[in-house]
Amino acid sequence: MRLPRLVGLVCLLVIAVLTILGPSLSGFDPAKQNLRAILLPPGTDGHLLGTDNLGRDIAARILGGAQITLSLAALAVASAAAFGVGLGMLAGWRGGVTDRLLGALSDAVLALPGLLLVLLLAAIRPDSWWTLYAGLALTLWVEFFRVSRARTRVLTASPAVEAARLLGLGRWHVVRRHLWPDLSLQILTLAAFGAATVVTALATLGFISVGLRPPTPEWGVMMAELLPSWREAPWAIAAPVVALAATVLSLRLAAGSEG
Amino acid sequence: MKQPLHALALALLVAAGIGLPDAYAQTRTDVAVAAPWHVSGIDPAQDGYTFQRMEVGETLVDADATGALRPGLATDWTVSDDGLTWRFDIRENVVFHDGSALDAAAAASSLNRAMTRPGILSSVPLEAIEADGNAVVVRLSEPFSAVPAVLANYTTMILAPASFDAEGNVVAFIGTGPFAVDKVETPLSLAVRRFDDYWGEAPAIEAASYLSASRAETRALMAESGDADVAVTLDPAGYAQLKRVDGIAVEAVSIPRSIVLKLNLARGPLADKAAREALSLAIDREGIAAGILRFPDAAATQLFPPVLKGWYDADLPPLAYDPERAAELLAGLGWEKGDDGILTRDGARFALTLRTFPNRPELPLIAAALQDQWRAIGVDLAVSVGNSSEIPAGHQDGSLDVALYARNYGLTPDPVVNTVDDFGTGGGDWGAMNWDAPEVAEALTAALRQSDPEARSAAIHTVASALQQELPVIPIAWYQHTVAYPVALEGLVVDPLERTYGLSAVRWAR
Amino acid sequence: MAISLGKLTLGRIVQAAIVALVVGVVGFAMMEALPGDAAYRIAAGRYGYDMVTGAAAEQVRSELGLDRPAAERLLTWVGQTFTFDLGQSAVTGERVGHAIDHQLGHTVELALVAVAVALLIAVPIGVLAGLRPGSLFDRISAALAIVVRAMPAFLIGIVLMLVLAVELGLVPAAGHGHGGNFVLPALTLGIVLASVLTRVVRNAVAATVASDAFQFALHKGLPMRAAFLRHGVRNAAVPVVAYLGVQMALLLEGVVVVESVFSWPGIGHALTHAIFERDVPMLQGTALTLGLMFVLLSFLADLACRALDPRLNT
Amino acid sequence: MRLTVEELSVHAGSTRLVGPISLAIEAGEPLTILGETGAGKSLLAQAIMGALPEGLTAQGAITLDGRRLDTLPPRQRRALWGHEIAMLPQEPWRALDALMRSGEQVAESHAIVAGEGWKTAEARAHDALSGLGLEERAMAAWPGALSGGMAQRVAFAAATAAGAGTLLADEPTKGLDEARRDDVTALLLRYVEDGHLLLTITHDVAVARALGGKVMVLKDGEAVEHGAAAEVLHAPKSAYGQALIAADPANWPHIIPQRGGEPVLVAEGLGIARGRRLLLDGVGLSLRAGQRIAVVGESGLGKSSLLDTLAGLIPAAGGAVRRLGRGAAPFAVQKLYQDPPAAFAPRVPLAESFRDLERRHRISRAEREMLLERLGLSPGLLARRPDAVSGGELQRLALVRVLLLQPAVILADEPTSRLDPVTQRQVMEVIGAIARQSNVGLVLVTHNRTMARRWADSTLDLSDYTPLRAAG
Repeated sequence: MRLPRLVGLVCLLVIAVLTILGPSLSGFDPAKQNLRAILLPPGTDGHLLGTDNLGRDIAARILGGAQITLSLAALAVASAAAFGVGLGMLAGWRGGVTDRLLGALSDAVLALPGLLLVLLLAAIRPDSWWTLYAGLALTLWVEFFRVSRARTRVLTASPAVEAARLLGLGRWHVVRRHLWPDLSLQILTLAAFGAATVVTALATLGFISVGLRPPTPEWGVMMAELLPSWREAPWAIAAPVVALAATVLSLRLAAGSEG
Repeated sequence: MKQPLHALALALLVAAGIGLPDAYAQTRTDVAVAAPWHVSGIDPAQDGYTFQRMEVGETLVDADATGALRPGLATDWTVSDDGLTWRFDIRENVVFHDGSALDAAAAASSLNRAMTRPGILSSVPLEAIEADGNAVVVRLSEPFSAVPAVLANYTTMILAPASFDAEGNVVAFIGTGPFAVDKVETPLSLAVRRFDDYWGEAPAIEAASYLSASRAETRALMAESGDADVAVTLDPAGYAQLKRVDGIAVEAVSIPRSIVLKLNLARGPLADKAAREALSLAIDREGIAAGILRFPDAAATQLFPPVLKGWYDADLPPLAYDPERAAELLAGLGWEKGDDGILTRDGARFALTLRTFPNRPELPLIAAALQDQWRAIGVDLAVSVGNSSEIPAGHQDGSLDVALYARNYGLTPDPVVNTVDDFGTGGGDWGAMNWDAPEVAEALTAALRQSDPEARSAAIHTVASALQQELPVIPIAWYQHTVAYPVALEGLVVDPLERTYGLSAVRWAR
Repeated sequence: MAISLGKLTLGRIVQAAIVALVVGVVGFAMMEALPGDAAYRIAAGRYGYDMVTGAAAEQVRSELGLDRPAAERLLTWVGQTFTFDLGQSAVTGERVGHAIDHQLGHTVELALVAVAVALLIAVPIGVLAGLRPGSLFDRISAALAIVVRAMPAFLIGIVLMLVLAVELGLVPAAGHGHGGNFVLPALTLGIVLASVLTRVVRNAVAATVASDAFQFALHKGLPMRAAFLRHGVRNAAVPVVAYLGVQMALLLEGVVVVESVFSWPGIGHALTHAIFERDVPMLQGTALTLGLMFVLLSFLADLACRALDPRLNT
Repeated sequence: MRLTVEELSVHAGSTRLVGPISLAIEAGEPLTILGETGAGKSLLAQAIMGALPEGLTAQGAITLDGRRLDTLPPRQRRALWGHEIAMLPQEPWRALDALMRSGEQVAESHAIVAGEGWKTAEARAHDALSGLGLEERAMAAWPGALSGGMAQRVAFAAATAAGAGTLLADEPTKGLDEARRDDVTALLLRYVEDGHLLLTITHDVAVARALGGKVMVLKDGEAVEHGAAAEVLHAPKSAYGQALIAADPANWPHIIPQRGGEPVLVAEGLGIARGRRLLLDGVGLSLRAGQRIAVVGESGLGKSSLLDTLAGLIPAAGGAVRRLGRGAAPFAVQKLYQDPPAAFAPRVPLAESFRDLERRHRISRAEREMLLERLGLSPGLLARRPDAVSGGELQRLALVRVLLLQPAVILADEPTSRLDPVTQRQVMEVIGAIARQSNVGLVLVTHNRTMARRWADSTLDLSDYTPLRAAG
């Protein structure tokens, strides 16, 4: 296992453990405010990373945010992968009309800029997280679809699959033995990049105030809230930014292949 | 496509880190303004306030910084004994920007056209507006003492007849102000230049530009980098930051706008006065003012801020912060805390949804603070940050629980017009909801009709104290209007009524 | 499996038609499903939130005929679109077509300069890293690209504005009008694009240099520079250009954020406001234009690929 | 002109890949290196050229006309490329830049390497290519459109354009059919006759025989034979040398043709098409159980398409394919592939592929073990993944996999073209023997006419069925 990949996986593990332990780790309630102790520097009165512009403990909010952001990212990527790879294999395997139809559908979705789709969905139900999830998943599945369709098309024409079919081995054998081992590596890479895109997109949505409803501690919303006081308390905005960068960096390293 | 190449060269220069000669060295004759509001059209009914603040359009009646009325395009005005007819004498030798002269007929037609569009005129019982010789006559169906104040509002700006097409749509903004329109690029920018044939004192600066920058951080940075000379409505952090930058002066002026909580009294929990009082007691106004707004003395003790003389009543008992008292009041009403810490009474949870909107950066933050403070006394408040129009929509269809917004009581120099709309019978989109208070309605109509000062202030007093006790609307804080400008820009006066940026009176030092 | 030029063009036209339909219907259906009353939102957009009252909303409702059944309004919109009349903005009353031309011009200018900046950054770094894969420079540029990619565009924008406009005073911070305003938004967008483009260029160059064709060019005696210019560049350009076509989605998303940070009157800015102010015609107009712009750019990328690689247009 | 190499060896870190090898080449006396694929032959050429891939190092003295090359700094060593020493690549169609016209790739060597003006360079290139038998159309064509033979000639012209005195040819005839192979050999001979030095690396004994000069045979990275071509090719001393020579199909024993059992596969008036183009017409074939038919023809004539049509994978463009007797059973017609690793699921251990097959057709493990033993394969091989098993063993495993279904017909598409001569001979013997014992009809597609004559009961020459010929 190459070093960068190992480092990536270790970081991911650390982040996962912190996420599972959640806000209780910091000993503070992420929503508890103290308006007389706003923007405290790290380390004062037991606040590991200081307090935000409403006096809430930043460390607790980062951990709480991790739970929301990462679970949303995992969910969106998982469903996008399942949906995209499934349709990709179908299109690659069947070819002909199915392939063209699904290809046109993916092009249409691709033509609609991702953010627009998410904006529209988020605007329908401004405060529910499932519309965000649906929007993000809808924009991500196309990538999985295109990769798996291309690989499936190549593999179905390969001698190995032709021989398997001549030998009477069914479709599931081909998928389990030929398609999945080949695709799984690439899907893992795409998933890592997909998760990174979701995390960044949530931050952007938070910035144009379409994100989740207060007081949910979501990294993107935190950045938007803490951005105005970046000169007064640079460490406050630094916390979500570093958390986001660390997560995305470790995802990319864990994914291994060149991004 | 010269632009991109030019920009590319600049990008290269930047990459090479070569400093550009300081283009702003010699004494300047232009001023750039940055504010959050869009210039979505040139119709006074739409975003007209920007044209008034940039002193392009003027109204018959003007108001000074204290809110006292003074002559504008009308030199003086009288009212008939029965209070139904007002005469406004039009100022002599005033010229529109297209050179045409201002006369009573032009003023009357401009006002008649304004009546066809939503605006302040719709809350006045108007019969007709006609020109009579060199005066504009306003006929009413019933007495209305605030007609001059209404004619000071931006929706009643006087435009030259050539500004309108056949259907009354505005095709060009031809006003009478010291500055004329140079170029409008909706929705973000407006450029004006000095109008040399202005009837009043000619301004020192020759040109001014207005840029709509919706992000508060951008406005603060533009002020600091010198790209915007006058940056308006800064967010608390931006204001605190610019205070520390030398060469830049910041001012915070309390204006007749209050941050209030609108309550729907038809909702079970909010019907009892004691419950509303408890909710008010649970609010830490000093904490919000100091922590979020960064102006400790912005904490509201009553609805009307001190700047509204006559309406602010010093001897009204101030609103207090006493969570224990609040808990006792709620217990007295039969609310007990459930295991999730939320009060319940005969099966119903004390849960409400607060609607607010992000255009004013501090509102979502205050909403989050209220959510936490009410939770402490067992009230579950959900916060929904959406579009500002969801509040009047909720008022009309009754779907609203609670709303948080900043209500402007200075739409007209005399706040009576707003208060009638907000607290008259049946309440108002931006005022009380399902609050029957006949004695307040009576007092308001009296204030509206009475011209005798004692009777009027007695009526106002009844209204103010009723609002303080009944709390149909819970005041949170008095709004501070913030402006930042270079020290070198002399003579800038910040208008608390937000009627003008005061560009005609400024000049650059040196 | 190279498809003929004719078929490709037809494919793209069909895709454009699909985009128009999807954007129109989906946009419309979503706007219908939005909570709250569209008339109130539009009134807030037009008359400012102080003036938004029940009366103002009623007037808007009757003026725009918002009480007509949804299907009827959609049909009128579809009918108009085919005659290239995108109707009137419900908020500003301006003709949508006109507003978009005006704003589209700004966004296209910004996008062009951003792509130029991205190439200016990505090509040199990508080539240097690609020529020495695994070197320290390669690893550092990879890590840097990943970190920049992780940063949301608005953070990059604010940092650039702070450093270049406020501290150094080199360029105007925001707004538009004179040329200087271009620099910061284009630079921000360029950096966002370059963060991904650098890796694509690096991979393309590394693959080309390791290919048999390049090795043979060297073995023939061609000096490194001549071999790279004559054989390296074209072969590396094919995947880069193909990637540029797909990457337009990232560009369009960046535009939405960068335009709101720098108050650049582009189509991205108009899009976010159209959604908040529920300005249906404006939303559909901007979404349609963004979608078609994307289809056009992917088509141009296809053509560029075919021009570079003869094998594609058999 | 003289090239000498003393004690040359190539190392990957601490492990020695090939050598130490010493050799000498004079003008007019080419040296040909023979040996198994993967014995490190190419590394020798790359070491001499000074173009070893990253991570590999060479030791030993290399002198050209009295000048030491191995001690030269890389920049000066590279300056010799094209001018003094040139290398002909293994797969020319991959070595030519797909995005530049063929003629231009030769002209650029004249212009840039040899330093002639572009005008004269283009004329020189044109003369060189027409001298090698390429028409105008080929010169202007993209490399992708050239046949293997043409691509090799363009590569040769490009490599020698700058007048290099020494040429290292690495597997110049790989993937070419007999006619094209002889063209390339003639080309190399002419290069030698012009007084240049030639080092050729090949696994094809016939090429070594044609080139003459000296021959060296490599086994496990060491030289087991080294001497004049005439001696080594006729009376090799080492065991491997003898096996190598014996493996040349020309030295195979003649087959005793057999009638075979009842017919299992019959095709009459068969039309073969790929896409819209009609490749072959009127093809007739009658295969009996246990019988072997060889199908020969130049590459690109449609051999593989014929096999796919017989296997029922693609529809016939005309005529019909009928399966008779045992041939009619399901899974009775099976296929063996040209590139053994490509016929198995790449990322899955072989045992799993076999287990799936056995479970699908309810075949007992014992049958598989018995077949493995008969084909001399150790069961332990199945634990590995395809890419960890040699080409020869994989092809035999493919045969086992097919035989598990007791097929009536096996269609073999150039099964040994990727293998070296010794393994090729073993595999062909095994296939022939098993077919006879299991009474299976065999159709072998190959471009090697000698092998076809020595191995099959009858031969079908596809050039008799090309549409022009059939129509004419």
